[in-house]
Order: sequence, then structure tokens, then C-alpha cells
Amino acid sequence: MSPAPAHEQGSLTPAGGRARSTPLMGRAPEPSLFELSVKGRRSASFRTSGLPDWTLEELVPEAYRAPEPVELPEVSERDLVAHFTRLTHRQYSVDLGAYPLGSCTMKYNPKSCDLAASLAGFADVHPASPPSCTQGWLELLVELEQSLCVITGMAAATLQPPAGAAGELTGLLLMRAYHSANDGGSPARRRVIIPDSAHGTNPASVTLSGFEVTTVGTNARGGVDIDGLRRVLDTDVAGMMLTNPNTLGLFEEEIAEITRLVHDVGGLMYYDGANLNAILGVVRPGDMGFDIVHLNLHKTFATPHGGGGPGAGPVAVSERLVDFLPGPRPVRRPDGSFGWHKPEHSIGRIHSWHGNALVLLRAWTYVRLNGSDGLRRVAETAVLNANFVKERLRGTYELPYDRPVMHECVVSARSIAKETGVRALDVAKRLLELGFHSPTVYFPHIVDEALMIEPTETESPQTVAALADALVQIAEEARAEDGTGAAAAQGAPATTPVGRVDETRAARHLIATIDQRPPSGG
Amino acid sequence: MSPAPAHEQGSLTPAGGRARSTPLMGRAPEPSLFELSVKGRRSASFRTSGLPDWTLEELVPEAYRAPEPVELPEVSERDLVAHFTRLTHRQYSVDLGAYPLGSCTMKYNPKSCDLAASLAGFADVHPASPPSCTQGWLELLVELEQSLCVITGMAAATLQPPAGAAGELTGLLLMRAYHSANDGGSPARRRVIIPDSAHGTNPASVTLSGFEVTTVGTNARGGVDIDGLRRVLDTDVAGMMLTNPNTLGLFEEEIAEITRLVHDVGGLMYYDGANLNAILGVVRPGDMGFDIVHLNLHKTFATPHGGGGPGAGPVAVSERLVDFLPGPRPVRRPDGSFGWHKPEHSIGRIHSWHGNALVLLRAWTYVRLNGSDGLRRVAETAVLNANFVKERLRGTYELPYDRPVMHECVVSARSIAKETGVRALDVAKRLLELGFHSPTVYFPHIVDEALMIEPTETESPQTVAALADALVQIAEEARAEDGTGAAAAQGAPATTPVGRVDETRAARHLIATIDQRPPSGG
Amino acid sequence: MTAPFVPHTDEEISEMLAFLGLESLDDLFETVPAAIRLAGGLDLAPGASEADVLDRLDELAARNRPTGRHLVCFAGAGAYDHEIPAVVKALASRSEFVTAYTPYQPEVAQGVLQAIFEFQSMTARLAGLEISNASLYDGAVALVEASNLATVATGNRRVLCSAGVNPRWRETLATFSKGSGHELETVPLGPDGTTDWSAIAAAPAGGILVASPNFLGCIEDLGPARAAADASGARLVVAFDPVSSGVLRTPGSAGADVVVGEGQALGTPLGFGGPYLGLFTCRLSDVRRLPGRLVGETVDTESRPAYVTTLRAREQDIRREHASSNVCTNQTLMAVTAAIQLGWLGTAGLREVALRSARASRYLREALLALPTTEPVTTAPTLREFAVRTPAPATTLVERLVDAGFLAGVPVVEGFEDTRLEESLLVAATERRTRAEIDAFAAAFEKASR
Amino acid sequence: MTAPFVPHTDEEISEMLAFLGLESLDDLFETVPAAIRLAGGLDLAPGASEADVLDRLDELAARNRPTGRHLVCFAGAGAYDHEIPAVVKALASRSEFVTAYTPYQPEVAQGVLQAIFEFQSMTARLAGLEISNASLYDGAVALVEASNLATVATGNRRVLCSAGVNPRWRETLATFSKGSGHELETVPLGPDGTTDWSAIAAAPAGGILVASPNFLGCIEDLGPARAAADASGARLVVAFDPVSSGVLRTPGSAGADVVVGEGQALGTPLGFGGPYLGLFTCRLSDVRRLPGRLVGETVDTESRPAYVTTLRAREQDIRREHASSNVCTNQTLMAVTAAIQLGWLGTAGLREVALRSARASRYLREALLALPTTEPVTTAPTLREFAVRTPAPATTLVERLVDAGFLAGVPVVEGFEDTRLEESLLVAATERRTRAEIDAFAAAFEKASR
Ligand SMILES: Cc1ncc(COP(=O)(O)O)c(C=O)c1O
Ligand SMILES: Cc1ncc(COP(=O)(O)O)c(C=O)c1O
Repeated sequence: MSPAPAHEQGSLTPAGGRARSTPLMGRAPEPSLFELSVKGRRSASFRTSGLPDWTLEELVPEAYRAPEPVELPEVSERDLVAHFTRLTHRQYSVDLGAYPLGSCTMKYNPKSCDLAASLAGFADVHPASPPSCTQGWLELLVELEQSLCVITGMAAATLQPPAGAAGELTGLLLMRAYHSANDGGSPARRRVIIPDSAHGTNPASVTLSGFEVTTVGTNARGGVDIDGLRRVLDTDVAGMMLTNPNTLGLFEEEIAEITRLVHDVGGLMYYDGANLNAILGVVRPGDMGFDIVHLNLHKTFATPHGGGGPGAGPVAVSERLVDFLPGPRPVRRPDGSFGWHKPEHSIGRIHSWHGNALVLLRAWTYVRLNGSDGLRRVAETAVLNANFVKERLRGTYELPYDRPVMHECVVSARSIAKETGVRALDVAKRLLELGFHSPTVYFPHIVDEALMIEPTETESPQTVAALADALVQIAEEARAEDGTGAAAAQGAPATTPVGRVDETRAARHLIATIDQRPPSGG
Repeated sequence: MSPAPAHEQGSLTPAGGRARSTPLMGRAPEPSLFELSVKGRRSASFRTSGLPDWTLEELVPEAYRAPEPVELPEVSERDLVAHFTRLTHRQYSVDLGAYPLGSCTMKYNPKSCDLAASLAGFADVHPASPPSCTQGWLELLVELEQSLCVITGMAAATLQPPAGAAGELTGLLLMRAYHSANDGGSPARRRVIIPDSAHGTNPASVTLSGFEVTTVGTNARGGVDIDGLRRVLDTDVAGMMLTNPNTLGLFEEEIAEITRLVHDVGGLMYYDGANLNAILGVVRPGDMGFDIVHLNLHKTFATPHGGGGPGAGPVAVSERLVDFLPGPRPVRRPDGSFGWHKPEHSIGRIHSWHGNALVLLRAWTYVRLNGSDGLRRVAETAVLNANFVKERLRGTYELPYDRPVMHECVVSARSIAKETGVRALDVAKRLLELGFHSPTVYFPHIVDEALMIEPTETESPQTVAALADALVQIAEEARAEDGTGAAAAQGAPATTPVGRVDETRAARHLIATIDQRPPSGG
Repeated sequence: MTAPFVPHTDEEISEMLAFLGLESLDDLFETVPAAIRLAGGLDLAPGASEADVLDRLDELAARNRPTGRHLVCFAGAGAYDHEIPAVVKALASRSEFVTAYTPYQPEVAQGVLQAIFEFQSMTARLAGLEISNASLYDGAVALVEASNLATVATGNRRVLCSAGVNPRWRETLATFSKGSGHELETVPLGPDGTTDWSAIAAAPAGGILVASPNFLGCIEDLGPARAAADASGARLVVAFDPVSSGVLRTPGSAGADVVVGEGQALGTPLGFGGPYLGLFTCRLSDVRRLPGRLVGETVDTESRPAYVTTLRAREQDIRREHASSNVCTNQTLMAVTAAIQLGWLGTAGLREVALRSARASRYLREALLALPTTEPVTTAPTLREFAVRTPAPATTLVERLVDAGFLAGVPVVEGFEDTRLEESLLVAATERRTRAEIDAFAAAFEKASR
Repeated sequence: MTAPFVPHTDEEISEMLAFLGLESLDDLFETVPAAIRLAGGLDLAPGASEADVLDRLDELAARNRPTGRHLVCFAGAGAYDHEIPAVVKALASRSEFVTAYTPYQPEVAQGVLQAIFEFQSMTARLAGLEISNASLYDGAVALVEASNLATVATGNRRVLCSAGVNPRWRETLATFSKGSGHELETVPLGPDGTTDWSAIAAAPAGGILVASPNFLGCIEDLGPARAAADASGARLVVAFDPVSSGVLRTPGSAGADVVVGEGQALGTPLGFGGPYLGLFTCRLSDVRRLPGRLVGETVDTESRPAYVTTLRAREQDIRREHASSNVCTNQTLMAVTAAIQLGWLGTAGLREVALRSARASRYLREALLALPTTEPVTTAPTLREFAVRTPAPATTLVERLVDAGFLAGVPVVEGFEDTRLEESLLVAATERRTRAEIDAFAAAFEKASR
């Protein structure tokens, strides 16, 4: 063979993407899958069917047929793998290190739970299979429901809600249905009380369930302002939503009084279970007087968060609400077999099927692995870690509500910001450089320059100490006389796959799909 | 609770490791598992057995008992996961990008092969199970053997050798057994001829099989020096080992003459199949006149290399050698069922069991997925890519044997080194910075400043072009007037998890286990 | 072992307690009033080893009948047995995707963010609209959110929903409507199996909801639906099947304002119904009413391309009670999975899945309707799924066919007033079904119908 | 589809050929003489889709009987059914470990290198010696390499091998000895089941090879072996079971010069015999004769700790025909797996595996020997495995017990001259075996022995 003449040689620069390992090597960007695409390239293959090869024209009338195919990226299996593997090298995760996001409970997820969720005997079951084909699944769900009731101190639970917010909405619709039934149909009770420290999903869920939000303040000890609560309580109150420990990481000491007051005006108490990790086996929402409880299984029960989900948000209720639960519910039949049952006054279904079943399976596995003692130990060490980190930050960060905390602590960078200009956000970004994910920042809203730190129990004392040391180091750097430390924090992070991201530009010049990209590229 | 006095607060710096995500963030080192260890920490758990809990003292006489336990790292499952996940973020791999190591055939490995090897129906079979329990396995092995014979043009094969080098030794022992049988027992033939370009395992295997190496030179076209060969051939020659295409990536055009010459003196021809990828479906070792062929399934048949293994090195032979193959061999019995058979003059077993069975399973899967056409297309595009890269390097690197190549090309950085001081090793290290794994360097030994580039067929034209561009860029940088480019290459790599590693120090001050570390650390 | 995933040794716990000036772990809970503290611990079994728990799961799994060679799947009704190749499973289970949180710190979340961006890009194309969010819980909730968007955007609470929409989704819509106050009206199906728009009251409306292919498998003509939307000032919401976009006109190009759907068919296992993937797409003009997360492209301080969640001012954590949606955690992992699956399929592959499913479905339909005992239920064109009637009740038939090794389909038992549908059987065939399987199924079907 | 993993489109191939000045792909093979080119293509089936191939594998798998709840494993003989937890499978299958090459470029291979360093560190401790390599193919080949080291180091080709060494390994040793020229002598077992060193000829030797626990499960007293080595000037090579180091004295501390073993028990599945893991450890003084790869710790240019393969001058690619081993590719992935498994076990866990196995084995032994039809074969202490004799031939017994759901053990059919052993059955119990399983097995055993 004789190669083409030299002047032609450089001419072939094939279109389409390159396979390069960018992540290991500096901070080169990874092209999108669309840029890796080459027309006609293929990965997919299909089973030999032996069926007649009718054409599309024979199968679908012209009026419905696509005039031309929707264009998707066309890549080899090799480039598909390289692309997504490289993306994983641009992604922090629990499996890489500590993830102390307050309110999120990013604990380590046992690998046996992953294995469980991949078993064909569970994963390949069609949701509309007759009960004769799903006895194992139904038994597992019934067991999980029972365990969750034991843990929360409630009478029954629905496993349908696919996340915490869905659980909230479900719980509020239960509240609504309960009052409607008791008030003879008309929803006279239109207000739901929420503390000002509440998570954003709480007020949003209240509105979506047709109620109005009444906000109650926080007292100097970080608890509900009881006098304020008394002032807003009346017989038009449907109920109150509370998370306990609250989003300041503090246990609501007056909880008995609060539930009494709300119950006295005929309201129901709703427990936002996002912080349940702190009290497993120590105290139960039912025993605090709550009527409705949602659980975030993807937080407390170690079902991984998946980069944003899936989750599961079962709702457990006290006896008087059982009959309103969404249906159908998995139940044990008198003969010991398992089936489905729809409660008489059910609010109806809130999921296409039975909830995020494989997430529920993981939670079942987690509960079994830990058992009664293990769950309590989880709470104890989660709380121990949080107090440990808080005490190590004392003197460096402000402690706005200086009380022993539960599973998380909220500290403030306010004085640091005032002195040095280094804000909570800068602390967070600098922490990324030091190898840790950052805590939650600017939440709860009632604390200025808030850093909300939840180490979780799966981080070792060594890790927690290192995390605290890093946070102290950042503050000390920021306070350095010459200002270099502050500037470094404000310019951080410098060693991550990308530097600080321009969020404003993203919102101003929206590019949310490849087709919105301006022709010249982003 | 009241925290300890301030002066005591900093005092708790727990022993043992930290969980930090170092790889994403700069180039912080990952501590060893031993440093992450904390006495008494646990991951393992065991099935409830219900058995009597006899003590060790009751079970093992004192004389044999360990006076104290062997100390292993003690870590939580969470830290175990974090540690090894972080290690994977410090590791290049095919799944992250191109890996053009010449002679190694680092192609993409289909994920379905991984899946196949994880099927319980194969992975959980005990190797000493009676044939009634292993009919599926035996059928698969017989099919694989047949396929490999079709591909190589041979009569039968042993699947026992666990790697290429083991295959070589097996093949040479077959050669020895054959001659012994024909020479009435005494191994009068003591020499095996090997080209000077051969892979190091070839001469080592020759010695281990009790033969002596006779080296034959390479002619100007990169092939065997036929006259030189004639000179060393005599009736004391047991055979000749050859890889074709050879380690220069060149097809041995005179192969028919070579095999004739060796056969004429009664020698056998051994084919080192490491380069078989180039000729799949195009030409077969059997048709070239070879008597013994080993295959590197972990190269040609996409069974991943595992960071250094496992591999599989089946040896296929022509009719006259079948009776000497290692045994027992999987065979189809006259009744259609499968069993084991030991050839009459078998050299004996060369593996504890039946070879690297799960690697063989992957290769079977790969052969099935590709089929006859697919395998030929593999060879065609592997060769196409190699010629493409070679032609794009023309004018920048020296082409020591300027002929069309097969699946890989060997170029030389000699002139670059002379002009700029940038050696092949520097080119390789700089290429790492540009996001590619480097080619094989300094092999074959007969080429100065060799870079041996094997793109493989699974890299797209775009990737191959980008690889060539990167190599050209490095040379151009090196030649830049001001010398900064050369210095940068010699200091490379700067963006990898560690910078250039001090290999001399490793050999001079050997620290091959944690216990050899000097007390102060490495 | 007390708590298998708590690393703390007893010694460490003592040290930490000492540091905190505490004597015991119980002291950590001093702020919990004694009266409500749990005495005696949780009434649960003690913790078990991984091996013991997996043994128990094996036992339970053995009491399920998963689809596969021993139970060939012809069931659909919103959950389909499409091929999921090894590569998709391998990539989607990479632990960086699985164990990451919502990408709150974009600098260390480019992996998930970029994957979502690619998901949004592909989903928007499949729907034929400009904007896709990063996922919702499932198809039913996507429909609910679409109904919310429509009523908020138009200021009109009247929502007309085709009876062809999955009855489970309609029930979910009804459940949530008790909170949102939507006034739901059901639009019936005509004799051919597609929505009969002729009878709807001419009053203004907020949303018009229709599914195509609908629950009975029929492809809807979106023209009349669009006209009804125009006439009533409503947003037209179409529930689509993303696989069908491999061969059908996209709903967006046929006039939909909002396109929602169930994305399970894009790489997610049947999994007893979840976690699945709610798809939600809309026009750019509605982007500020979009529920859930949205990833946008931007740059970092050194002008390198970067991705970030954007337009966050819509979301509940900022707008609180004024947010039009409360979605927080969604189904990102399934969205990432769908992006990988669509990348595996590519243009031609998606078309092939749809085409091969249509072929299998046609062959199945002909085989079943050739039996003396079966009757068709609808006459409009179908793609992957269709309904048949037999003299034997569908639930009985299904039970009988399980014994023969087939999951025959899904009985239409709820949500339809139309008596023709009562106890008819919804049957689906995907690209995984072979002629041999269908022939064997038809034979067993005949036997079971007698 | 022609070649499912070749990305090149036809257009791209044409472009590339044009760039090379060629007309067709065939032209690439001009240098292959026409006379030997294959006409008509390979006589293999055409390529098949992933789904078709996996279907076929499912069929084949269905013709195997894997160990598990339906075939409870009491077989050993060098391959053991130990627990492999989910975490080990998950980490060892990370694609960076699986799809990396031998760490030739240490700057981008710190992951594999560090994992090997940790493996070496743990393995050396288990063996009780200073140096471990990065793995060999399997136990048999490790023994062969040890024999090579011993003869090269001593300059003496005489190798005495205990009959207690796994007969498959001894056969492998014999096979390779034909090349290396070792003069092998077998040292018989005494009546208690351990090696009888009393009879060996007093002449000098290169290597003395012994296994403990040996193939019959008996723990050997290494004192006499060490004495024999001292007397003959030989290296003492001990084949050990790494799990046994959880409770037994390490062979190194008992006098071994080289310790080899099969590492399968450390996290590698039974896998029909491979890939397994050859362990090889020696004294520091023999490090330059070590076969295979060795990873050492060093620093990079900025003094950061780093790992690299070292003492490469021993290896075949540098020493070529003067190398004492030809090993190149080894079993790194299994070594990494072993490091993870040992990390999972920790000090206490390894002890527990050994202890629990010993308990199960003792209980099993008592249960079997309580049967009227069985007889013990050895009297020396055992740990996990032992041999029994029954009137029924062992191979028949095994077949019968398969039907009852048990893989009863491994018949001792080869490699022993001792007639006591003929057709006796080697039975093993690991920490995975329960009392219920053993009771059921013993009952079935009794029935099958009749
Ligand atoms: C306190 C609190 N409540 C509710 C939620 C909502 O849960 P989800 O994200 O599962 O919808 C969260 C989650 O971040 C939370 O932290
Ligand atoms: C040409 C050649 N021959 C033989 C071998 C040895 O094969 P293995 O590493 O499988 O022992 C190799 C591997 O690098 C090779 O490239």
C-alpha cells in the first residue's frame, strides 16, 4: 500500500468524538454524548425473534408515523462506557468520602442492600402479577410496614409514597380526609402550622394539599415559640407539621406541650421524618403524640440517594387514620397468605403501582441487618458524631443555639464573614478542596451564614475529627493577616473537576438541552 | 452536657485513618489500609450456624496454634469501600480511555462477558463436581476448543494454561515430549530458535522447558533473517518460536519458507499467539505451517486484563501432537454427553484444575458475539487503525521498518531524543498528561527509543486520530526553540495522581510490604 | 455484632464521651424528656449477619415468580419487559452515580449533572418539546404535575382527562385533586378505543389530558385534542410512551403543550413497580412553571463548560408555600439510567425497539384473535399493546396461564365504565418476545380459555 | 451486525482507506502471501446478539449444578466454599481494576499498585515471611516456582515432595520437571496422615516440599521437615492454606523458607477451578530469585508516596533466557480481591473463618464417623477437611448424594499409592455450613452408603 501524498495526510480529522480519559488528567472537560456521536455507529443488538419482518409502513398508518427519526447520540458500546465512566470520575459520592450534608443523612449504604435489590427474584417481578406470583414481595412489604410501625410507634403505614415530599402530601391529604369525615364533609379546618425553620417541602406540601400555611417562630433555645403557637391555634387549624429533632439539629423539648395544644384544638400532629436517624430506638414519634409520620427511607434507612433519588417516603399513622390510607395495601390474609386490600375510606392511590419497591427492599434489608440494638446504636453514634464536631468547632464558628445537638449541628460563619468576607459558601467550596463534601449551607433560613453539618454514624471518629479540623483550618486561613487565605477561599475550589460554577449565567442564558446550545457551543 | 474544658478539647485526635476523597481533589495520597485500621473495628459477619461453639483450644492442639493472631487491617465496611473506591480513582483503565500498549491488545471488553462470568450457574460450580453436575461447563469448553481450532487451523487444544507464558511452556513441553517419543526417549534436540525481536517470555520459556535458546536476527525489512536462520538450523533443533505478525507489527512474508526450513531439519514450529488479533479470519497459523499455537485470550478475545491478569493461554496443536496434550481434557462422549479424557501420552496436568475457566467463558462469549464475520472485521479494523496512526506519525517520528503494518506499529523517538533530549519515556509520560495511556516503550529491544503503538479495533477513528495528534504535538513541543517543551516533557506527568515515580529508589531501598517500611514512614 | 455499619469501637465511644464531658451514650439524649423515652428498646429482631439476611431474601424471592424463561412476560399496562443490556446495568450501578446526593455542589457533581443534561436533551427530543426536567417519581405523578402546571398557567381548575389514560394514573390524579381543587371530568372512549372528544362541554378549561398510545394500546389522533384545547384555552397534556417515539410522530410535533410519561421502558427493571421514572417536558414558555429540577449548562471561573441545577427560584426550598410543586428528591438514578440506555440504543436502536415490539404485538394479536374464543376490544391502530376479550374472566385466565409459564397480561379491572372492557385482558409484546414464545403462548391461551 | 464492538462505520472505513491510498480492507493484508490466506472465512457461526448469546449461556448454565441451597457444598480438595460478601464483589468488579493492564506506567496505575502492595503486606504476614510477590496463576504453579527457586538457590536438583501435597499439584510439578530437570522424590505419609520423614535418603537436596494442612486435611508438624531441610541443605517449601493462618502458627514462624498456597479461599468464587490465585512468599534473602512481579513503595518527584513494580531485573522481559521464571501475566485481579476480602475480614474475621470452619468440620466429622458404615482415614489433627471411608465407592456415593442435594466431597482417586486412601472421600466444611445442613447431610449420607 502506498500512503496518500503528504499534503493530503493531515486532512482526515474524523468527525465525532474522542475517547480520552480526561478526569484523571487535569481538568479537561468531558464532551457530551452528542459530541461523541457518529452517524451510523451502533451499540444495541436484539434477540433473534423469528417473527415476520413487517415494515413500519405495514404496521402504522402514515398519519401517525414519524416523518423522520428522533436523533439520539450514536456511539459504540466502548465510547458509551468510556463516557459514563469518565463522568463518574467527575462525581463525588459517599463511596469516595464523607458527605456531611445536614438534613440529608448521607450515610454509607451497605453493599448487601445493592445486592438484594438486584436479585432477579425481586427485580424482575411485574407489578401487575397476580398475588400468587408475588407472595415473597408481599410478605416483605408487610414485614417492612410492621417494622416501620414499631420504629415510629404508629398503627399502620402506606409504602406508596416515593419520597419524603410525596409522603408529606399524602399525610396532609390524610389529615384533610380525616377532618372532612369528622366535620361531615366540609374542610372547615384550613390552616396548617409550620415552624419558620421547616424544610421547604413542608410549606409547599401544605399548599398543594389545599391548606394554608401559618408560620410559627423559633424561640431563643431553638425550639418552637410556644406562646406564638398558642396565639395562632384555633379550631380552624387542621394540624401542625414538625420535624423533631428540628432542622437546627435540636430536640424539641416541649414536644408534649406542643402536641397537647394542637390536639386540644382538634388538630393533628404531622411528623416530618427526615431527621428520624437521631432518635431510632430512643424515642418514637407516636410516643411524642404524633398522628402522622413520614419516613425518608433514603436518608434514615441507608437506601442510596442516587444523585437525586429514587427515595421512598412511607407514611405511618395512628389508629384513627388507618382507614384513610392509600390503597391497595399489602396485607396478610387470615389464611396466612398475602394479598391486597383497599381501606374503606382510602384517599386513593398516590403512585402508579406500589411505591418504589426496590427501595423498600433495601430498607427492609437495612432494618434486618441492624435489628433493634443496631438501630439504637445508629442513633447514638450519629448524635455522638454531631456533638463531637460541634464541640470541635466551638470558638471558631458561632454556635447560634448553643445546646447539645442531636444528629446534626448548625453553626454560623457570620462573624467570619464579617471579619474576612469569607462567607459560608466560600467555606463550603474550600472544604471541597480539602477532600470533603461540604455541609448544607444557608439552611435553615433562620440562621445567618448557616453551615448545617450532619456527619452520620458511618463516619469514623477519625473522619469526623478530620472534617472538623478542615473547617477550623479554613476559618484560620480566612483570618490570616495578609488576606491570602480569604482570597483563596473565595476563589475555591481550585482542584475539583471544574472551578466555581457560574450559577447566575446558567439562569440568565438558559441552556437546558443540547438543542438550546448556541451554534458556536456553550 | 457540658463539654470538656477548652484546653482539653483539641486533645482528641483519634488514631487510625481518615476518610477523605483525595483523588477528585488535587493529588493527595491515599493512606494504606493499614493506616486506616483501628483495633477492634469490624466489617465481617457470618451466617448463624447453630453449631457447638467449641473453643480453638478444644479444636487445635497447642503445638499448632498461633501464639497470637496475624494482624490484618481492621476497618469498617464504609472505610473499606472508600479506600478501594478512591484507589480506583487513581487508576487508568480501558473503560476510561484508550490504552494503546503495543503487544498487549488492550481492546474494550464487552460488559456482557462480565455478566456471563458472574452467572451463578457457572461461577458457583465446584471444579471437582462430578460430570453430571457440569455438563453445561464441559459443553462450553468443548465448543471453545473447537472454535479456537477453527480460528488457528489446528486439530485440538488444551485450555489449561492460565496465561500466554504458561502456554509457551506447555507448548515447548509438548515439543519436547513429541521429540522424545520420536527419538526414542532421549531429547537429542536441545535448541529452540527465537528471533531477536521476540517477547521475553519466549526465551525464558525455552530455558524452563530444558532447551537452549538460539537467537536469529532481523533483516532490513523487519522479518527473520533467512540466511541467518539457515546457518543455525541443524538436526539438534527442536523447533522455532515465532509470532506473526511479529513484535514490529510486521507480517513475516517468508513464513512459508521459514516453516519449510525448520520442518526440513525435523523441527516443530511454535506460534506465539499474542498478535493473533491482526489475522483473525485472514490467515491461520495452521495454514502458515505451525504445529503448536498458544493464544492469549486476554488479549485477542477481550477478556479483561485485570490490572495484570488473570488471563488464559490455550495451546492448540496439529494432529501429530494431540496425543501429548495435557489432561484431563473435556470431551464429547459417543453418547453426546460430556466428560473428561486424558490423552494417552499426555505430558500431564499444568494447572490445579481445568484452567482459568471463567476467563474461558468470557472468550467463548466473545467468539459467539462476533462470529466468523465479526472476528475478521476485528482484524481488519485493528490493522486499519494501526496503519492510520503510523501514517499520521510519518515525518514526526522515525519509522524504522517502513512497511505497511498489521495491528500495531513501532516508531522510534531516536531523532527526537538526539535533537531535544526528549526520550521515548518522556513522550510516554507527556502522553499521560494529554489523557491517553502511553504505548509500550523500549520494546522490541532491536529498535532504539521504540514506541510500540497498538490502538486496537475498538478505538474509533476519532480516538486514533486524537492519539496520533497528541503524539505529534509532543514531538513538536519538544522541538520548540526555547526548550520549554522539552523540559515539560522531561518533567511530565504533572496532572496525574502522582508525578514521575522514582523507580531506582524503589529497587535500592526495597519496601515491598508495610512491615518493611522504616518506622518513620516511606 | 451490635450495629454492623457503625465504625466506633467501645474505646472510641468512651473517648468521645469523655471529650464531651458525658458518662454514657444515654446522656446524649438528656434533652429528650424522660416521659416519652422508649423503654426496653424497639420490638424488632436483633440484627442479623449479611449471610443470614440474604438467606432470608432468597427464601422470599423463591416465593415470587419473576418474569423470564420460566414466566414469559406478556404483561404491560405501564410496565414493560424491554431489553436491558449488561452495559447499562454496569454503568448505572457505578457507585459514584448510586451514592451521590442531589448535585448541590456542582464543582464535585459534574458527573451526575452532565448525565442529567444529556437525559434532558434526549427526553425533550423524544417528546418533541424544548424543555425536560430532571425527572419526577413516575408517570402518574408526572401527569398530576402536568395538571398542576396547566391549571396554574391558565388560572382555570377544570381538567378534562381522557378515559384512555391509565386508570391508575387517573386515580392518582383524583387523589391529589382533593388537595389542589382541580375539577376533573373524564372524557369517554369511542367504540374504536380512542377518545371521543365530541361530547365535551364547550366551557373554558385549564388542562386537557390524553394518552397516546392510550391504556388500551390505541394510538390517538391528537388533532381533535389540540382543537379542544384551543377551543377551551387549555394546555394540552399528552401522556406518551417514550419508546413509541422511535416510530411515531412526537406528541410535541402533534401539538402537545406538555408531554409526560413513564420512563421505565428506558432501562429500568420491572422491579415490582418501582422505582420508575416520571418524564416531564414542556415548552420553553412554561419553563418557570416546571416542577422538579432542571440542569443547565454554564461555565466555571476559567470559562470551562460546566453544568448546574438552575432556575432554582421555582423550587420549594426557595419559594416554600408559593411553589407550584413540592418535589425535592426525584428519580435521578433512573434518569441517568435512561440516558445510558438511550445512548446504547441510539437513533436506529430506539426505532428498532419500537418496530420489533410492533411486529411482535401484531403477530401476537393475529395469533390470539385467530382463536375461536377471543374477540377484539378496539379497532384503532395499536403499537405494542392491545386488549382482547375471552369468555373466561381475565383474572382466571391469568392464573391458569401462570401455571403454563406465561404472564398472560393485565386484566382491565378498574377505572372504566365501559362494560365492553370489563374483564378484558391487556396484552403486550416487546422486542424481547420471539415467535416460538408467542406460538406457545397462543396454544396455551387456547387451552386455558376453554 | 458484523462486528458488534468495532465502532467504524462504512464511511469512516472508506475515508481511512483513502487516506492510506488503499481501495479495500483486503488491501491491508497485501503482505500476507496469497497462498496461505484463508479462503471463505472462518467456519464459525455468524455473530449473535447479546440477548441471543446470554440465552444460550442460560441454557448451558441450566445444565450445571452450582453449589448453593440446592447443592450444599462439602467439597474442597483445594477449592473452598467460603463466604464472599457483597462488598468484596462490588469493589473487585470496579472497572478500573478489571480493565487495567499490568501497571507499566505507575503514574496512572497507583490504584492497582497500592492494592497489590497491600496484598503483599497481608500475604507476607499470613505466611510469616518477609516478601510476597503480586501473585502467580494458582497453587500448583506456585509450588512449581518454589521448587525452581529452591533448586536454583541451592544448585541442587533433588526435590523431595511429601505425598501429602495435593496430588494435582504434584502432577503439575512432575509435568514441569520434565523441562526443569528436577529429580522428584515422593515422601510417603505415615499412618496418622502426616508425612513420614524418617525414610528419606540422607543425600543433599535442593528443595523439601510439604503441605500443611495437607491434602487429607492433616496439620503437619513442620519440625521434622525443617530438620530434613537443614540436614540436606535444602530450602523448606511449605504449601499452606491462608485461611488456616487465622488460627495456626504461620509456616514462616515454623521454619519455612518459602511459603506457597492457593488463595482462592480469599474472595474468589469456585468458578469451576479458575481463575484462582497462586500465593508465593519467601525470605528477603531470596527476593532476587522471586518469580513474578513485586510492587515496592517509593516517592514521586515531589516526594509524595508512590508505588511501582520493582526489582524488574529478575523478570523475563529483561533477563530473557536467564530468567528463573517466565511469568508475565499473573492473577492481579484475584490478588486485589484477596486484599479486599482480607480487609473485610480483619484480624478477628480471619480467625473466625478458620475457627467456624474448624467447628463445622469437627461436627461433620463426628456426625459422619458416628454412622455405622464409615471409618476414619487419618488420626492427626485436622482443621477444615478430612477423609472418610465407606463401603460404597466414593464416586458412587457422590453421585447418589448429588440427587439428595449435596456435593458430598471429593473422591481421592489419584496420586496416592497408599491403598487405604483408594476411593476414600475428602470432606470439607467451611464457616458457611450450618448444623441443619450437616445433620441433613449426615442423614442422606447414611442412606446413600447403604
Ligand atoms: C427536613 C426535611 N423534610 C423533608 C424533606 C423532603 O424529602 P424528599 O427529598 O425525600 O422529598 C427533606 C429532604 O431533603 C428534609 O430534609
Ligand atoms: C508477544 C508476546 N508473547 C507472549 C506474551 C506472554 O503472555 P502472558 O502475559 O499472557 O503470559 C506476551 C504478553 O505480553 C506477548 O506480548
